[in-house]
Amino acid sequence: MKSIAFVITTPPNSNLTATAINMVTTALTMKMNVVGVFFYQDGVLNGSQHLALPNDEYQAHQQWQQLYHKYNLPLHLCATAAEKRGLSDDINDKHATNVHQAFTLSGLGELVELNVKADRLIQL
Amino acid sequence: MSMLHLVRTSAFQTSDFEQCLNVIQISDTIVLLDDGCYNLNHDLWQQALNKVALPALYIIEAHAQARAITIDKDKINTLSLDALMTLICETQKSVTWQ
Amino acid sequence: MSLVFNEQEIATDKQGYLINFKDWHSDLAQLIADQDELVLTESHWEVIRFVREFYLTYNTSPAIRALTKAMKAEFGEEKASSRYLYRLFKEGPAKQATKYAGLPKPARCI
Amino acid sequence: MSVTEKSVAILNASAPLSNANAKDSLDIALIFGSYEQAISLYFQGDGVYQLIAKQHPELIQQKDFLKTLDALEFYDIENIYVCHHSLNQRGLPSNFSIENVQVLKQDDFATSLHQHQTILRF
Repeated sequence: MKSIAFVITTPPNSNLTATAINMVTTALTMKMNVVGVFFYQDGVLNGSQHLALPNDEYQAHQQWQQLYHKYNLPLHLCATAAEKRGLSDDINDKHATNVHQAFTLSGLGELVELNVKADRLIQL
Repeated sequence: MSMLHLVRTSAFQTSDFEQCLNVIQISDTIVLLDDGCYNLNHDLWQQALNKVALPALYIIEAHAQARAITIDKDKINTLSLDALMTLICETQKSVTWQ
Repeated sequence: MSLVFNEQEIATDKQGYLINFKDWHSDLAQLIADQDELVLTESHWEVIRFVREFYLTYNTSPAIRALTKAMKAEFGEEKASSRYLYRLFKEGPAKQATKYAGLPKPARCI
Repeated sequence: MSVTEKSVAILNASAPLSNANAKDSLDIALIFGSYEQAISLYFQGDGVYQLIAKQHPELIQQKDFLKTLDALEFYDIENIYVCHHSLNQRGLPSNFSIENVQVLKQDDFATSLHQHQTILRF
């Protein structure tokens, strides 16, 4: 079975993100080896702790969080892209953290690693 | 080396699909998903049919249905997400047009 | 946050990097290094001048591998290893040398 | 083919100034270069505008990251390809802000792109 990594560049309120979540979920359900998801550009907004969508709309961020809990799926936010968009995981100041704990701030080097580890890198 | 083209935008709005067709090779595969589904009814679709064989042209069924796009079996095949993930694994590489 | 230099106040961010790289002066480098209790030697200066020149030319600070590659052309093999650079700048040459050179903090990614 | 030989292509399709695609793509190119990964850059569509000389991003409050393209050699990024068809469409000549750029006819551009295992497009 091939291993797969994903790069996500769309924000939680885009329907393209719903497609991406469905593809990642499908891969996991099919027991494919998903080595990680790297969020870049507006994709990092999926990791915000403070997202609040109306109850009758698609809860993209909750879907990611569930994938993390259910499958231990590594979710990496590009640190620079995150900081540019007001997201921080300041370890010295717990109150300053606004990244959900399912996500990790990582350097772009993590994307290089994922590309090396995975047989397929899919950009969505 | 066969390539999978994931087309996610409408050619009525961007030139992504046109650029895709400019680099496509005969052994490649095209999948229309998201707004890319609208390309089925774009003039450029004829080019896609000329450049690769019909068995290598796909549309995500749910994405087409969601947009009330009628699927003409002479122009394209339908695909589920399960089948898409299998296709991704079977094809050596992919490029996303979005 | 700020530094006082020649009776002028120079704005820095909370980690001590200059807000405006044009505010930099070569006498300012040691003042910034004082905060890390580091005395700059000629070896440090070679790197500091180098990263500043790199930034002025390319509008970006060099990542460590690019730095060693470019240093090799200028100073030869023995000064072009990351081990040599880390010995000079213990917190990381990219992070530290750019700070003393008055450049923006390199992106955390790089 | 072993994983270490996996080569990466970055397909640049966006004009440089109005959105961050070009800059974000360059950051990725530099990091793959830093990690000594085999990487090639392709410019197609509006992406070809990234290579035009004498642009002045600072006039519109944009950092001149185009100068950074000159540093690609320090990151061992030497394979840079431009789509001839895209240049033609835009009435652009084949001279660029950086050296080492190869202009490829559509078919050669396609063949070259197909040689990589990972393709990212911005």
